[in-house]
Amino acid sequence: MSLSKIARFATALAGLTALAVGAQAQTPAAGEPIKIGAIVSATGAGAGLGIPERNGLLLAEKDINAKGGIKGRPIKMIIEDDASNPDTALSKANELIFGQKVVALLGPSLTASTVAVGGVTHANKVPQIAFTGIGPAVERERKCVAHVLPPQRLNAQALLEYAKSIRATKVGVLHDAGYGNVVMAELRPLADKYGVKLVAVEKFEIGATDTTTQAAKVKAAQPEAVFVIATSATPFRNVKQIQITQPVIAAIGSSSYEYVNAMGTAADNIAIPEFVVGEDPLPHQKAFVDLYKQAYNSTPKNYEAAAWDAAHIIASALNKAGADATNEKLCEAMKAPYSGVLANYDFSADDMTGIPIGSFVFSKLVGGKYTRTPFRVSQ
Amino acid sequence: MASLNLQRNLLWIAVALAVWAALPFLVPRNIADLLVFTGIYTIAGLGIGLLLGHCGIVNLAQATFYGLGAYASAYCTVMMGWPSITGFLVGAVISMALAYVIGRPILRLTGYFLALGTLALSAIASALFFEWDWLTGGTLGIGGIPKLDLLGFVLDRPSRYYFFVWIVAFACMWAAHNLVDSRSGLMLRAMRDSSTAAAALSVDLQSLRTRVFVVCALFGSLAGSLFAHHVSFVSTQSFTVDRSITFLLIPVIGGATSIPGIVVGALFITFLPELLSKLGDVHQILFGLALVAVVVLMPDGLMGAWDRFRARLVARGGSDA
Amino acid sequence: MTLSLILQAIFAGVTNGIVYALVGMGLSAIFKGSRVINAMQGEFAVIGAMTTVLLLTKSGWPYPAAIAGGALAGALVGAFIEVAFVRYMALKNASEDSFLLLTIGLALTLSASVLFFIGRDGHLLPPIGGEGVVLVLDAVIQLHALWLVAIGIGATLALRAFFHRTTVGLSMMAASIDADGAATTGINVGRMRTYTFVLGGLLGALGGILVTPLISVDYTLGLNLTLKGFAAAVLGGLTNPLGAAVGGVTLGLVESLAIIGISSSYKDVVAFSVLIVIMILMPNGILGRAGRRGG
Amino acid sequence: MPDSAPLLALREIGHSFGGLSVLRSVTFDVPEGGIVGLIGPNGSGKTTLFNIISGYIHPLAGTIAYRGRSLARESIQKRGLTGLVRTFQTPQVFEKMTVLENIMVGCAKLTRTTMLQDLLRTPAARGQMREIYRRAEAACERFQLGGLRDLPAASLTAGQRRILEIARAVVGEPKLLLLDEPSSGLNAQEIDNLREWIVRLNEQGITVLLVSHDMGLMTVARTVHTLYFGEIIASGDMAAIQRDPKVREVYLGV
Repeated sequence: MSLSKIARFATALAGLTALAVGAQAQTPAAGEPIKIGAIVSATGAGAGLGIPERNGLLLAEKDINAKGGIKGRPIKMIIEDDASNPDTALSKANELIFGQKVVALLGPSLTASTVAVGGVTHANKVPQIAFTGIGPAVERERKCVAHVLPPQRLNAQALLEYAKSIRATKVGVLHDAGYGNVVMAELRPLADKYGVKLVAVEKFEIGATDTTTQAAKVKAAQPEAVFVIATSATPFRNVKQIQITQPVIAAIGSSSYEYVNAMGTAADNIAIPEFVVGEDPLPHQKAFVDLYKQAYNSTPKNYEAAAWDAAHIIASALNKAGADATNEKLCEAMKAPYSGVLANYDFSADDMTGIPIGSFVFSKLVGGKYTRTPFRVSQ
Repeated sequence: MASLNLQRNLLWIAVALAVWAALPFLVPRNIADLLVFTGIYTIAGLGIGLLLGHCGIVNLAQATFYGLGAYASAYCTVMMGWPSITGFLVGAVISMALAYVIGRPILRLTGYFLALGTLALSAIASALFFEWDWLTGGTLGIGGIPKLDLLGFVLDRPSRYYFFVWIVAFACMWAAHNLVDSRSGLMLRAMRDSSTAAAALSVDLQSLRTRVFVVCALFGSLAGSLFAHHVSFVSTQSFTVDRSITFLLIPVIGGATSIPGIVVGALFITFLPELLSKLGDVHQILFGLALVAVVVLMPDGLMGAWDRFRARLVARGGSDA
Repeated sequence: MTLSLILQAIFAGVTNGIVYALVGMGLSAIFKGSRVINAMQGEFAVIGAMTTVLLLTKSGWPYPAAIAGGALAGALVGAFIEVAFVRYMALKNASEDSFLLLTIGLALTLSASVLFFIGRDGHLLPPIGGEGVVLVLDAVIQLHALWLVAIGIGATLALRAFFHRTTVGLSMMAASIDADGAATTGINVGRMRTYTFVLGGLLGALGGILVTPLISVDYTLGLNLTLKGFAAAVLGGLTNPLGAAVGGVTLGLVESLAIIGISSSYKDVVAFSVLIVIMILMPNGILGRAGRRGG
Repeated sequence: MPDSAPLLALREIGHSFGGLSVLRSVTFDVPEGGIVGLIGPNGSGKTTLFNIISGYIHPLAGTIAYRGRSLARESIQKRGLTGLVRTFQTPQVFEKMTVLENIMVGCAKLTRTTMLQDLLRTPAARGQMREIYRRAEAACERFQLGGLRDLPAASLTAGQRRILEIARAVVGEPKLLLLDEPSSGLNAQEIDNLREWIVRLNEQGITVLLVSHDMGLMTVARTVHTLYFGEIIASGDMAAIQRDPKVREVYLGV
């Protein structure tokens, strides 16, 4: 564990001991720990997702153990880093399942790694909760892999719902060749249903250092709103640089404080359909947000909440099915609906997530600060 | 005297084979997993070793053929439902054809221009792998590639796949060894020492280089198909320009002109990051420094340094060698 | 395909082109002076930019001083690389390939060090000349971009003057064209090679600093800039730093015009294909004979 | 020597490098079975003419006919296959390969294997390799290089390198052997050895074109052409050349 990680770990510990003291009457868990494996992209391109997820997992582990663990037995989170690489994710999964003999596997952070790891967990019937939305068709056959983030179809729907709410019928899209491609594939068929005309769709390669020309092509089509679907801050800056004044709507993948810093002055007048706005959380999210702020003195967002939910879902399934239940029984126990911090899930749904469109909240970046707009999609 | 040497060599080989055969059952599963990757990287590295060691060509496009092999296996088995062997064949044919068509013009370049030409080829292929997501699945990639089954014997556990991959690797090493000792190998070494003199003796430099480039692509595609069936998933992240750079390091670190050196290079590439990753984020720095150390201190790779070390040993040891 | 769109594409192409040019000029200056293809040229840009960011934000230096500090950092790293590695390998007259592999190793090491010491997130620098923009027929160009182009052209002319008019420049050129010949006239060839790495580091760092206000700099930027700088240098004939300037701008324009002409997703495919074709058809780069002779 | 069609016929060969005219209009024949010499001071265009005949440079003007066919677009390799083989002023041996292996490369063009056969070590490939080995060993004995057989070529003296280069060329059964300044860097004893070899090879049916500035070695040639500033200024046997006033003025400054 490098210096910076140890430092962060120490502050988290200090915060939590204070919390533990104030906990209710339950005695802290004791006895032989139950091993839960987790894979996140703590380094490489996906680190923007992996590091918040890891913080969420550690926080959840402390919270579950403080409240008595699983019928008295504490859980032990074993977190591995796949460096945003599917090959590494696969060998880490093998190590966790066959080496550490974990009862369940949480993560990984990126879709590619999830599909790779899903092959192993599905073959060995190990319950898995992925921090990604369901992706390619092959994942639909994996009955024991749940997803705590919405499928890209739902993200695309949320973008269109917001565009409809501001009466934007002509929309331009600027997206990257990775995450952008995936959301775009769902957005195209849905756009007609919402009466939205995609007047310009421009793509740029991952790691692009300049997308001004693509942004200019979008501007030339005079759209009423611009969707930006990317995992980098460059397109947001270029859109502002060439003075596109229409409202910009970003996909959930770009919603993190890291992007806001990298956008600089461009982080303004950008609407984002997401789930957690730390500055102004929904009532049922308040407890989690305060706990997180106390532990890490920074504001949590979607990925911290998703990891927190995943840990609690596995804990509740273990409570129901028993700590040493067989994989199949644990998988069944996991299938039940669960109202989490991020959203209300129903893992028996065919997209293994069951998040309703109504769970989305719509934040707006104003001068680099997240604010929660009152707009919600009525079911 | 000679027979004693021969016996000692046979003994060495027997010991090595015994260790090789027992290894997958002794080590934990993830080490066996890495040993399979070492086999796959050996095959890919052999092709580059031939080009670098024998033609002096820096080939930075191996990830492209590795990707073609992997995508062919994925597409044939998952999308078309054909038996796995078709993936290997389709991948090999496409890679060799592309290597021939692209190789002929690019191989007219020399030195740095050629290195950059292969780098550009790798960048183009990487962009196209992203772009043609109807074929490659783009960022999501193609999942659910079935485990390889040889006439009904399914190779699902790493220990089983380990034997298959390494047998293929040994076969490729045997083929590469044959090539080096054959008439083509003779002409290759001549070309390496003096291309003007080789030309004067009617050695067709251009077609020789192209044919070795095609063989390199074949090895890359084979390794790609084996990778696809091992990971049962392929996505663009595995076939980028930095993967080509990693492949180039295999013969560089191992020793470009020695075939066992390629295995040493592959072991270095697979296990060093694993060993160093225990030290946290600093491991990437150490990997870079290890590479610099090898390039500066051992110009002819680890194998070269080992041979020189043994030679010094023998020299000092006098007649008992 | 409105006129303003084409203008915007040309502005973007020239701006990016100048950045590729600066990296490319550093690369071909080093190649000219030492026959080494520097695969870590992009890391000079990252080091220069990061040093300027740290000097500006952490130690509160005024902006121009921070820029000078960043450029100096690039030069010092260049000197260190030459003295610590290149000189030793040159003594053992290592093959050309091993120099390329050395710089690839150094590139991996340096980008990993930037990741470890400075961290993962991207940093921005305030644009020179403030946030203002210039509107031409609805096409927007930032003031900073104009400064970047001006400084880029200035650097190119300064480099040309340096090589042709100053004694150090002349002896560096002499040392690179014929080391033995230069040595006989009393030029310390070893030190000249160090100077070329200092010059390469300086140009690379300058490129990095100038581009940071437009695109945020992080540890992954190095390889991307090296690839484009490499292409620019080769288009310019590899041994001609001033050719790299022309090569860089050409590459930038080809990229941005490919976006509006063909489609935005084939930008890299078009740019690198053009590079391969030019390398095969025009071995001396776009400038032809002048490219090879050193401009 | 029956006056059959010449093995090699040069007609008005002209060439210039970037405006500097190096060869004006060179015309001469090399009869089959003959030994023809080409002498001239440094800078007379000898080497350029030699590179044109061997295909390294394509002449700007004039034609070359070899065994009746024009060599206009023939590659170096193609000319080698039809029996026209050259050596180099400084012997270009394959340094890291042994003497035997050097000669084996010379035999490569007489054998045929595909890359696939070599990869799989098919019987055909092994057969061709044995053939190459056999021919090379024979050549080693024939050129008295047997003792040096397994030494790397890098360790040979200048004279040994020259003989190795000739052995390597001869083993490919050439028709016309082009020798470029073969005596440069050799001591007197090595030059005599070289002279004997040239005569012996010629007796065995190999036509020789010898380019040199060494008058002593040139006596082995029956007809000698003197090149001066890109033009043939005199032709004839060695004795006639030495008496020719133009040559004396040019060479001896008399």
